[in-house]
Amino acid sequence: MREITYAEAIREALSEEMRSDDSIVFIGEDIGIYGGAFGVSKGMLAEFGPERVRDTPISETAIVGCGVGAAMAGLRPVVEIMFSDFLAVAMDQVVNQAAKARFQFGGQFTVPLVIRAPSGSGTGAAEQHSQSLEAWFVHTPGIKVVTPSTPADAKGLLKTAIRDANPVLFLEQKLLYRVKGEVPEGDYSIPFGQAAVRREGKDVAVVSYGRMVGRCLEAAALVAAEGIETEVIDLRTLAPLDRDSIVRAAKKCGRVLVVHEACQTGGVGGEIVATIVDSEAFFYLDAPVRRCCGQDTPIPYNRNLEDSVVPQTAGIAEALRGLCGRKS
Amino acid sequence: MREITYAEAIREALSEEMRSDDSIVFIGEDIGIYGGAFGVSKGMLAEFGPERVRDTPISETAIVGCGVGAAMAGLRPVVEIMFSDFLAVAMDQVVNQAAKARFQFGGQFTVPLVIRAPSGSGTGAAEQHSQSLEAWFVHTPGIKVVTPSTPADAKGLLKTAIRDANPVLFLEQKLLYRVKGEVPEGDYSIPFGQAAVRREGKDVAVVSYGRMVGRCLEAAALVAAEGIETEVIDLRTLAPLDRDSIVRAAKKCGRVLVVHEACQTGGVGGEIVATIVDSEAFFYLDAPVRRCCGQDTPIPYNRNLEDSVVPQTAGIAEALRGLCGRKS
Amino acid sequence: MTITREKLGELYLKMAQTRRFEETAARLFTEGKVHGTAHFCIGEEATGVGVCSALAKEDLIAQTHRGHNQAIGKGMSLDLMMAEFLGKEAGYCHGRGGCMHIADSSSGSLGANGIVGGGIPIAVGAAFALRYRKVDAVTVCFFGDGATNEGAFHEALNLASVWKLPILFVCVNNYYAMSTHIGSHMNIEDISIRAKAYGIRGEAMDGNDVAAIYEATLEAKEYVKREGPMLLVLNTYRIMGHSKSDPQNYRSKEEVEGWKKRDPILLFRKQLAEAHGFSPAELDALDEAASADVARAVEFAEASPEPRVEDALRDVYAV
Amino acid sequence: MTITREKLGELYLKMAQTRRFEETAARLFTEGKVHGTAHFCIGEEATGVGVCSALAKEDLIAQTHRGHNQAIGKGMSLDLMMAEFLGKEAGYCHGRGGCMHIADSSSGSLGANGIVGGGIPIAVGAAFALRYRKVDAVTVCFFGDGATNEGAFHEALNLASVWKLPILFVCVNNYYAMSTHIGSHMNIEDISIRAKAYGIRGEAMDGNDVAAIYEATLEAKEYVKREGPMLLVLNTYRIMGHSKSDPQNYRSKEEVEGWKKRDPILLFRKQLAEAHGFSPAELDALDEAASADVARAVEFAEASPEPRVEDALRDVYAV
Ligand SMILES: Cc1ncc(C[n+]2csc(CCOP(=O)(O)OP(=O)(O)O)c2C)c(N)n1
Ligand SMILES: Cc1ncc(C[n+]2csc(CCOP(=O)(O)OP(=O)(O)O)c2C)c(N)n1
Ligand SMILES: [Mg+2]
Ligand SMILES: [Mg+2]
Repeated sequence: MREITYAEAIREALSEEMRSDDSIVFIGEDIGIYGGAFGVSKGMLAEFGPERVRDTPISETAIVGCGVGAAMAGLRPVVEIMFSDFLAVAMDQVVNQAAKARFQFGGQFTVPLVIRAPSGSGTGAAEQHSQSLEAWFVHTPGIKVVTPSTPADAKGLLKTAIRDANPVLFLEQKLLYRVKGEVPEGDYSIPFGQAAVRREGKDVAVVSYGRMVGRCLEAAALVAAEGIETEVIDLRTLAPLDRDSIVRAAKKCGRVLVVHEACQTGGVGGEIVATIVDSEAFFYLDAPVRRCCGQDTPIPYNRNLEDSVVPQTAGIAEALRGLCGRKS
Repeated sequence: MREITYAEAIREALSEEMRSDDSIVFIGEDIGIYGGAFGVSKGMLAEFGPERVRDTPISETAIVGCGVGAAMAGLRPVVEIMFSDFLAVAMDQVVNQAAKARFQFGGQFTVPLVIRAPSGSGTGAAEQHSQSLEAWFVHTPGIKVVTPSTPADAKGLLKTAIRDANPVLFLEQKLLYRVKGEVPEGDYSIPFGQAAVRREGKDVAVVSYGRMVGRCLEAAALVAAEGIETEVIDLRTLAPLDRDSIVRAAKKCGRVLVVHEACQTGGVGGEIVATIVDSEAFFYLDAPVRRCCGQDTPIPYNRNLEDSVVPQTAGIAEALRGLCGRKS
Repeated sequence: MTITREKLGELYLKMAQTRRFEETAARLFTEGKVHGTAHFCIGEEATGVGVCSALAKEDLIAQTHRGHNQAIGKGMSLDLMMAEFLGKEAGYCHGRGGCMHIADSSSGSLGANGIVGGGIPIAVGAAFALRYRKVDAVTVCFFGDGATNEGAFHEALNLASVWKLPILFVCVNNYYAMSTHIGSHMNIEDISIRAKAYGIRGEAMDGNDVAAIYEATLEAKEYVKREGPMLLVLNTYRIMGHSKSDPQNYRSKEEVEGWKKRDPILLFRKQLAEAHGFSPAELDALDEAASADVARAVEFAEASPEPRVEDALRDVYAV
Repeated sequence: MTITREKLGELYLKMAQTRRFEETAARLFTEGKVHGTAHFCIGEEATGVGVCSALAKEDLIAQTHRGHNQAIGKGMSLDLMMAEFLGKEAGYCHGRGGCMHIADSSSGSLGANGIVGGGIPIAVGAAFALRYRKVDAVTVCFFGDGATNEGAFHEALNLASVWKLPILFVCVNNYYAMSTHIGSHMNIEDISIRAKAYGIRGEAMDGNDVAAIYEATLEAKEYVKREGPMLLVLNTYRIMGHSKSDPQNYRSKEEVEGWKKRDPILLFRKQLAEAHGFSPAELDALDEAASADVARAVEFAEASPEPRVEDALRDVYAV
């Protein structure tokens, strides 16, 4: 199969959907001629024109709010927030408006809005451009949260997001934009709430999502050489959360490591652990469920410091060994 | 000891601190002649005058931002956000500015800012005025989070918050404002990160905070009649989190129920469960750790619906019985 | 332009309905029948009624927390409004929203918002959607004087201007944001000056003259379709407290009494009698109709069932 | 007012240092020595240098992401700036912030902000603190044309106006927000009009005339101490791309070339020579001093140690 990058896969999904559905409009800062801060929308202005690919002033509240209103009035807007950190600037519109409009109006409106936003550290962009904020939104009923880890998933999940009748926060993984992978041509979609088993194993299960999935697979390969067989679960969407797959993997392996880039305290990892512990998997556990997550700190600028506060392959491997009672 | 309300206790703490420290200023919407939406600051304008008790336009971003800047420039501002839901409007200033200023500037500045905000449901104020949003901030390194459950704690913890060199989010429990309790006169403070054991027990531990502590105590009393001895832990502050007390209670009882009003998914409960499971307490557990938390929904207006989506005493009691293997 | 006699009667009736609706709601509070809060627009009826009576069904409105006049102006049902106020399943939002979130997709209300200023960007998005879909309709966005200090106001007006959208921004200036007088929350006397920051037209006018507001709206509708956004400031006064718990210690009795003399319903009654030949009997009949309508709404609402607890999580997500 | 010869030399030197600093930083990027991004103000040097050179040590500034001229204008050390740029422990923020977060409490910089508009309310708070503490100093808050479309701008200016704070808002209008020309992000030609929305003084001027900016700032300082906030718009141009990855496909070469002819350093050099009797040798000496200063800064920065990984969590909280 042909290989394209994660960024290209996103562009392809959005472009294909826009070709087949006139009610989709695309709104954001510098998405037009500039092609977006990460080049995701390169060429789209030329194809779809300025009425559908709409540059905005620097006004995140207005951007998201405009998306909410346009969705309530019959369109299917896709809005881009240039860095997911800037969701904080538009937070009211995301959580108090988009996520609540349907419920508080008794179901009179649907809000088929997609908010795309690049997430994560690793680019030396420091504290205000490097956060992983998915936990805030997983804790916000009314919005769905998607964190694709491969180009193929990015395409298929974005299509599902665009077709969903609810607000969807689509968190793109900044460091994956240039990563290539096999992506089917043409139309396909990937359902929400279905985790993928990226590697089968029986000794220990790693539950992760987004860009950390790659590192988990690397770590799994490392410890495989030492005889530890790791199952790697990629959640793909965090809301809805595929609790069944989490529980199944925990029962199968009896040992679970949760890995995410976001700060550990208060992160989605806690929900995953609680899901396991409050299920029948509890009775299958051979060891405490452990987390290997971002440290509880803003992301520093310096590259060494930056690397030191988010999970690295070696650290994940070490945690796997620890869980399996091996010393390195 | 004399009894005063939770609201009075907060006013007393703030007033006493303002009397002894000129660098404290108090900023917010309608906190002056109006006395605040919940009457917390009644009379304070008369005592401290308009230079220190400062009404603002409806501009939450400017209010919090102004607090950040004033703190960086040598004051100890206390700002009031009328409902904690409106923190979303000021989210950038809270998480990207207040919480990060010290770290990103390499420790050059301190930000001794207190943000007071009423939290929770139960007043028929519906979706946008009833949320319990503590989890967002527990997941934000650089800010502390306080959730007092009694008038005496409210006073002592607010004093600690004001004297802290870091930003502190002080989440007042709306439904406790008029509740009376014994409160010492004069100066005292309660350290952060120290949970309180509100009731001793050995069969099951409930870990909770804020207004749910009262309901947990009621539930504990109910099941005590049936022979279940419940230990009730009130966390008091969520960041820092007293993990030792959580682990201690889990080891002691072997059964743990986590209770909070906030939506269950992605709530602080997950962190509490993970704390237990990733500690030596794991080996003492006699049953899965369970959560009895708010449902994953915005808070509806209708009173019955509203009650039905947050934990009630009966539901907590039922969960305790379930954990202890009793049928009601 | 001359307003038809029928329209004049409609304007009066809607104002009377609004007044009676709120007086009744206040009584229901006192009787302990309401769990929640409400914000009354008594004294400001001419604003929402005047503006919304000039709109077509396809035109959209975004309401404020103080918007019973806006809803009634747009033709919403008193029965369903009252049922919502009492949290009943038959209410507009099936008891989920209460009167701070009244909405009606069928009569073109995008809903009231509990976040001051929160509805303004949403209205801009709706205006964009109408234009994009080539619907020949305008969007009207209401907000208060206090709301114009929110960042959302600024971003939304700027975006609407840059995109030249057919939207009428209506600022209901009642001189107070809760307890805060406009003189302490902004440093300009005429809010319509804020239009200059966006390069759009701004006008201020008497907010207690319902007929003039109606006519101004008709004109403004044509203007915004042709030229893009406009800011219309209606200067009026909130006679009641901010919400039911307001101590009202921030203003003088004299100030309130002064404005009561400019009660928009009294003013209009006089105008109808003196300039348009409405007889006292005719006007009394309209008042009585309003009372009867509201009484029926209360009956309807009280007879309606409560929402079922089993349905509590309905509509968190669309399926 | 006449500027002393010494001050004129200082203005020139600081502009030259800024230019050389950024040219050098760009080279370090190309050499792969930098992990991160940077925003250059080449072409805009007169703004930050002119304004900040008119400030006293006690005066505070809030910087933007494009603020090397602001920092150097305020007297910050090239060594520590360069060390920060390279992420070293000796940098202003000990390598934690990088050049998007350069700050210096000792010379009165509240720091640069990575959130467009995020620093504006913070500056207002600082201005309040200074007045409250009876410090006779002003706060200067920098932001770009694009930032004036953020809600934070609006709320902050309104609050500062209502509280009549001694703060000078300086809008560095370089006609672009990233790729978006001012004509597509606001519907007014003169940004200083936005001052009217807050009832404060607004002025716009040539942002490439460093001496005029310096003098205007001296006057503005007195004004804001006496009368409260003022908005000063400096019209200039960003010669380089927005950041290192900018394709620059949104503007014509001719436009850029046109502005290059108005390079503020060239303009000032000419003015110094023609009107103030600076000899070519004198000016060359200043250029050389600037180069030497920057070269020393690079040496210092490169020789500085990396932060220690063990210290990664230092300063998350103050203890
Ligand atoms: C973001 C936000 N801040 C504060 C409030 C609390 N609040 C509700 S109404 C109100 C006053 C609004 O004033 P204005 O916009 O003039 O409208 P009015 O109430 O006078 O009709 C305030 C402060 C809120 N609901 N939302
Ligand atoms: C809240 C926020 N939105 C968007 C960005 C991305 N961004 C960084 S600089 C910039 C352009 C800013 O334009 P302007 O204010 O004119 O300043 P300039 O870059 O021209 O100096 C943008 C969009 C950001 N950093 N923060
Ligand atoms: Mg008002
Ligand atoms: Mg610019």
